[in-house]
Amino acid sequence: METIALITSFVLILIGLYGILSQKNILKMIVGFSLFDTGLHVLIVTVGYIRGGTAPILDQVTGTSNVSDKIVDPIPQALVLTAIVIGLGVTALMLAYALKMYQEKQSLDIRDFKELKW
Amino acid sequence: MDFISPINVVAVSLGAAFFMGLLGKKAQTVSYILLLGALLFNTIVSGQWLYGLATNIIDAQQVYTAGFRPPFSINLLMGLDEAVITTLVNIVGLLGAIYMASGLHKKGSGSQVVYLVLIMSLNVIVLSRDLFNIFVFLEVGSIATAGLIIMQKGINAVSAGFKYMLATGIIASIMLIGVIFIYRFTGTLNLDFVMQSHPVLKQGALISSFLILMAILLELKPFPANGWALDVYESAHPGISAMLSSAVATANLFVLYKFTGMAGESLMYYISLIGLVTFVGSNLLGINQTNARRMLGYSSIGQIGLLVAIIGLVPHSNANFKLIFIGILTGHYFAKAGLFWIAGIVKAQNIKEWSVLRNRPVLLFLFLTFVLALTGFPPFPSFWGKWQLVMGLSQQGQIAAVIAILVGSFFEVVYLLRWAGYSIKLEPGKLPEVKLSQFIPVILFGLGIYATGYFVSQATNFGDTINYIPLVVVAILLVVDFLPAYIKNSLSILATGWFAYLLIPGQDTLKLVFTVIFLVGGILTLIPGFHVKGKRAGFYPSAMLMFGGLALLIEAENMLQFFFAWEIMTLGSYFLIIRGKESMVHAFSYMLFSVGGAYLILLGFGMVSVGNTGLSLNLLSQIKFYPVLAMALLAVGFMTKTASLGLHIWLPGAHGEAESDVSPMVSAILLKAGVFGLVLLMLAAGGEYNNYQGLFYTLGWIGALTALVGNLGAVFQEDAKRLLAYSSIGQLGYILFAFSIMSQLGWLTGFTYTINHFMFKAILFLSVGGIVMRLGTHNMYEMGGLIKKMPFSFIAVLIGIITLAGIPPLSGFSGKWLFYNAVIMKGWYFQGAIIFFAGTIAFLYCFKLIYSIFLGQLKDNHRNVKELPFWYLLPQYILILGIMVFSAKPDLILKPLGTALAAAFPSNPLIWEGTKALSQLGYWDATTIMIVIGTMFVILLIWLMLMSRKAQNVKQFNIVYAGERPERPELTHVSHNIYAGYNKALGFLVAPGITGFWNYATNLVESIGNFTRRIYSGNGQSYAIHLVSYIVVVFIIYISSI
Amino acid sequence: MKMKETDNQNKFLHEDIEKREVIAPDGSIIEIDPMQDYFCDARPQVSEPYKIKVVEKFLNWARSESIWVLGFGTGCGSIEIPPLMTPRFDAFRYGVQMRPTPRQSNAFIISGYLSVKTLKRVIRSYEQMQNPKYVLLWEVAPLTAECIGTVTIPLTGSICICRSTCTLPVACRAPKLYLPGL
Amino acid sequence: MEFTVSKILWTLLGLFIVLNWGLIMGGTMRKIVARVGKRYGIPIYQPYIDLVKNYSVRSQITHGVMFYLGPVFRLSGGVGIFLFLPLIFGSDHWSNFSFSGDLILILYFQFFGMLGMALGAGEGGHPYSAIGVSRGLSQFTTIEVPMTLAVISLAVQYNTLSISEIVAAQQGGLANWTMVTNPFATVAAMLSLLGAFGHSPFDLVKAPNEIPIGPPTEYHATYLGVLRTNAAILHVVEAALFMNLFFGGATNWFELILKTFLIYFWSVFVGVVFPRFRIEQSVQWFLKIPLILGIIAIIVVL
Repeated sequence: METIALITSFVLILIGLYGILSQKNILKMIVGFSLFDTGLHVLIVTVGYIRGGTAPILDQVTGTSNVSDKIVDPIPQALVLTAIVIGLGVTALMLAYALKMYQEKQSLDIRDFKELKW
Repeated sequence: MDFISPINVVAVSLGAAFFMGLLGKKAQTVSYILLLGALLFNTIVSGQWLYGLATNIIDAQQVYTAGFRPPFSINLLMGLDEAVITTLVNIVGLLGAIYMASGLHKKGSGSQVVYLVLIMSLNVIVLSRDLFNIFVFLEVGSIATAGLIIMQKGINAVSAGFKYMLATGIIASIMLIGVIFIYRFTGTLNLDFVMQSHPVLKQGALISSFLILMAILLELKPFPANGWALDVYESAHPGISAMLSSAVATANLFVLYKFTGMAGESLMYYISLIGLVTFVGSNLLGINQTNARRMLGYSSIGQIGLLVAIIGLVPHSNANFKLIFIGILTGHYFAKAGLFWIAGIVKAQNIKEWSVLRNRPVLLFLFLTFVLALTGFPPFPSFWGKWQLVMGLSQQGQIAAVIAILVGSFFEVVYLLRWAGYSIKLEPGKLPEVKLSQFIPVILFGLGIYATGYFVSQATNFGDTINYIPLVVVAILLVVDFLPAYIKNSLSILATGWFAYLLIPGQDTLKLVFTVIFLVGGILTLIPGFHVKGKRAGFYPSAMLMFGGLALLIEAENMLQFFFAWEIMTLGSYFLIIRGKESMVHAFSYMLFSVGGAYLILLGFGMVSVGNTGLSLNLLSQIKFYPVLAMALLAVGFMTKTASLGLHIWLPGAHGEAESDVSPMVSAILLKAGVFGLVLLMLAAGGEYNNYQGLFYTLGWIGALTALVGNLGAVFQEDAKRLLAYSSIGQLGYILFAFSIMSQLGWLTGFTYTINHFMFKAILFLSVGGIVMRLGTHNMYEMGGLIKKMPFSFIAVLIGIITLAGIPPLSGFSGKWLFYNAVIMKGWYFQGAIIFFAGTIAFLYCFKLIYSIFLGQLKDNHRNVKELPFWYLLPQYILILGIMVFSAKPDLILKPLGTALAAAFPSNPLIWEGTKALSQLGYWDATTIMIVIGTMFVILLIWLMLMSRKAQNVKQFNIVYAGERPERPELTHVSHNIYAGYNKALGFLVAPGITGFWNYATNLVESIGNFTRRIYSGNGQSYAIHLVSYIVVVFIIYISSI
Repeated sequence: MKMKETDNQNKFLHEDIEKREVIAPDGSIIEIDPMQDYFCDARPQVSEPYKIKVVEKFLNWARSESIWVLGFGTGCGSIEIPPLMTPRFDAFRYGVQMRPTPRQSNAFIISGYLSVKTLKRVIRSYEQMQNPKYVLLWEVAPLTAECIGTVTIPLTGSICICRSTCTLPVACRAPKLYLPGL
Repeated sequence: MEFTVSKILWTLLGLFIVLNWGLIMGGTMRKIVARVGKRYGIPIYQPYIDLVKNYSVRSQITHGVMFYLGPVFRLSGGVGIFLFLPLIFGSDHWSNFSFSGDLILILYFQFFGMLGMALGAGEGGHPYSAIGVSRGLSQFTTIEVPMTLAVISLAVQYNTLSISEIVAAQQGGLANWTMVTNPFATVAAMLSLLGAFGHSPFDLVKAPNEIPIGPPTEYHATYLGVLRTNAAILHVVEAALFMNLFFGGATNWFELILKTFLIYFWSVFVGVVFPRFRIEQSVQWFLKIPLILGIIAIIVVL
């Protein structure tokens, strides 16, 4: 289970990275970013997973003793929430940029934005 | 005193941002005031903590959020370091908001909120001790930055912002992976706990810590994976660029510093390597920039690289680490923010358009302040930082790192000072209107950098021994710069006289010679300034900077004082030289050689300090670490000032194109600073029985060849001042040679030459400079026949060249006589013969000088020229008096000098029998010779007058001209290229091989830079690829090394 | 019309001798009158001979034994001057020496015809000689103006200008005939 | 040593003798040159007549103060060398004021007259003066190189720069002369002497056919008299310097006259035989064989 999740996450990360580095269309690059982020999120959750553990909510199932053995690590889950939010922000801003860039040049090809160099 | 908890920074900022968001677009002014209020609050909080921690009123304090102790909550640490950094961040945040008032105001609350959030996030990443928290706020900061970048209209800013987002997105993801694995391996996100599990990190979590550090390093824009940052620096609003360069970089550097606990030694090594490569590489590419803001971007990246290198190189336990770091950091922080702000005021992109600053002298002054602070000149903080850094690294034995740092600094100096030169010299355009809100932050930062410089200097080892009085004098002169020139001239003379009064009594004989040359010479060369009408803006501060530096040089007892004085003097002389009409290029090359020389001196001092304690100049006599090499570095450093062969190409232009009364200052006086350095060095080397015979033998040859090439160069000059400048090269070659002999006679020769050169070169440059001023041309072939118009100058020049040529009975002959004896006793026959040959070549240019200017045919347009002004003649005749006294009674000076030298050079002294000097080989009685020649001359004159009938005066064309009449004076005056035959025979010796070499070197550096910078293709995707490949490459290198 | 007159007047003046204006380094304009500014018009001043006869006689003997010659070879006669110094004639033995500069010469040999063009050179060279000075006119050409018709000047003119001390009225082609003159 | 009246009178007498010998020697040399050219030549006393004539010219012009002072400088140069040079070995009377300076003083005092003359001629405003001076100086720089090497070689050999001591070291027969003990230095110096005397092939300064007589073109009358006086003194004195350095000096006037005559004759002899160099040829020539000989001279004494 963890292995699958781990592999999935790395595959996602690599696909995302490949997308960012190879796609010329800005929107596709942003999609690559999203994939990258998703992979990361899966990775975070996987890292916190404890085999057989339940959701880190203190209720009757978990009881109050030896809680940490029964639940998965709650911190990565908290982290992933933050990370998702941040990823959202980044994606939104990137899209805003993409819009602006399209307005300026009627193009979404990253190679068309090379005025600044050297 | 109540200390406001730093958590309130976050709270207040967020609260304010929230309200500002509520206010919407309508209440822009209110929200702007809220923004300022919040920023001011932040500043006050951090400032208060800084004050409290610095004065030990309060101890470092942890702030726990959510009522738990770590690791169950996020904690903030407010220590002295954090207080300093947050204060810096908040100040630039506040002033930046003021600076961008119109922009932020216009854009409404949205951009203001983003701005506030950026500042807050920077505060948090500095304070926070939680890894994930730091990550989050780094990300928040990046997003805020990207939001601010888009504030600037135009495609450039937008595409740069997108590139920025791409890069920071990748960096953040990498950091996140690192954070998550750290958590996986250590089970905590708290930095302090992570650090405690350091061994764990070493075993299993190496990659995670590597990724985190790598991410932070990438945030700091390592070369060459930094194209995205350059674009932002270039295109964003200058206020934002300033923020990025000073605040964001400062905060990120601090984060790196916090994280270094996680890095093992080997990673630290790579961090330092990355920093050094960035510093050198970025500055190398900066050389080719013509766009001011992009150039500043390169410089920023370079400086940050240096700071990264410092974090990696200097052990944090080293007592001086913080001093070095803060010194260089604040230098960069103030200067870069200031420069970006000025860039916003100037609006011009091309560095050649920056001369518009001349419309506002205050702005120009601030601009120069910042540029010089960046280049590490005193009294700015980066000078002290760099000094400590070099000393510290040397003592660790990290000479290679020192060299890299100096090379990088040198590249930086190249483009920054070229820029400074353009702004001082090129024709100014029109300056856009300057808003007060833009002006105030710049001024405050200008003041800040001086204040910080002073405080950092006081914290430096031996920094408190620095004498600031000359700088105070300079400051006073700067303030009263609006007064007419004669008042400032009197003030300067008074100040120089006062230095002389302080220094001369009780000075030991050897230093006394130089004190008199520097300061009395200073007074004499300042006198012609009375002739200048108007304000002569900027002249006197520069002159006093130079003379103050020279005075400090005499006073210096430790290496720091010496180097401080050396740099001050260089700076002053640079500003003096660049005042000449055509002297921009020449002042630039002068500065490059000087800075290069200064860096060699610094390196040398560093090597001297290895294995020794303290900084005393006496340590020069007990160098433990490669003594010959250290000695050679120092010697070469000093020889850039004395313009020895190979390092001389700056001199003719610099001295030739300087103003009429500046040329004597820099030629007669300033060159002796290099001699002074050499004298100190050689004395410390152990006098007669030293262990550096090979080195001094080489120096002797260099001196001889310098004399030959310098004098030969002078022969073929048509420009009167360049002729004198080349002659200076030659004379300094004699001096170098004479001192290298390392015997009492050799040193007496050296001193005699030094004193003589001071006197006759001042006379010659004053008269020739005055004539150039009167005639408006440098070309000798355009002069002629001026003896009838300027008899007093003629006499002065005549005496000058007789002394120069060493013809008895004047004092030049003392030098020649001593020289022969010294050379023959030492056994340096061939070098001696070359010097002698050079001496006879001096006749050629002496004759050309006096003949072409004063004799021959008077030109039509010079019929009405007047004698030189009194203020030019006065110092000349005082110096002539000096020459006469020294000629008739050389024992007045040489006897005490011999006594003083006897300690270091005991054998074969010069023996005095009354006025007669006896060496082992020969004898010479200057007084008798003077009497005999004088009497004889008078008798023979009477003889001629008795024998001749009344001589009739004729006009200029009454000459034998083969029965014809001359057509025009300019066709009859033979002056241009009169040594054509000589050129044909020996001209190959002065073929511009050395200039060619330096040109080749310059071109090489430039083309390397030009080639390398093509990696910045402008494509955001390539930049992303750079980033990823950079990580991979560094990772592979790193992994393969452990 | 008036313009033309001045043009005609100036036709014979070399352009370098015309008045002109130059700009001084300080920007003011200076008027140059070459005739006035470059040459002095004062007459050469000659000191009186020594009053004591014996001294003057001795000096005169010295002058006559040491005649330094400035050759002014304008025409056919000049070819004879160099042979004068050769072994065959050897004027040296009488103290005769050739000088290249009129300043140092005492005797002026004009050995050819004189045209208007050469005349001013003669006058200038003559004036540059120091007193006492002697002139030796050679050949018939300067005397009779026969050689070239139009532009020669009569003998009287030369004599007037130079106060010739000696003339050799025979058109001969032998260097040795210089010797009696000297 | 002091300036006593008798000392000054002896010196003046020496100067008178040297002047007369210089004039006669000049006449003799010209006679010799004439005889080489199969001419009868001037009378030997002709220089006296020329001198008298020049001093007795009745009009004179001047181009300015420096022009006027030029000949004075020149004559001071010649007389000065005489004053600082010990003429007759072992004689107090004929050692002049040589106690005030050594060989270096004499080497450098040569420039005094040259410079003054160059400046005087320069004020004359004549283009040929400048050309002549520039050529003279150019040539002079390279003449001095072998000369310097020879002098250094001598100083090393005798371990002194005092001329009297150098002469003293050469006493006791031909075998002790520098000519024998240090032949390379002697040859180097004698070659540079050719340049110093300015006879063909090194008569570039006065190059009679190009720049008529170079610097003194404007000089005449008394000026010329002074210059000629100087030339007479200078020739003897310079020859005497070489005599002292290389040919054992002189213990009496006869020896001095003979040796100076021969030394001077050497340059006349070469001058009669060779045509003139161009300036760059002359400069390069001195930097070839004489320079190499000078270097060998130093290597030999090391």
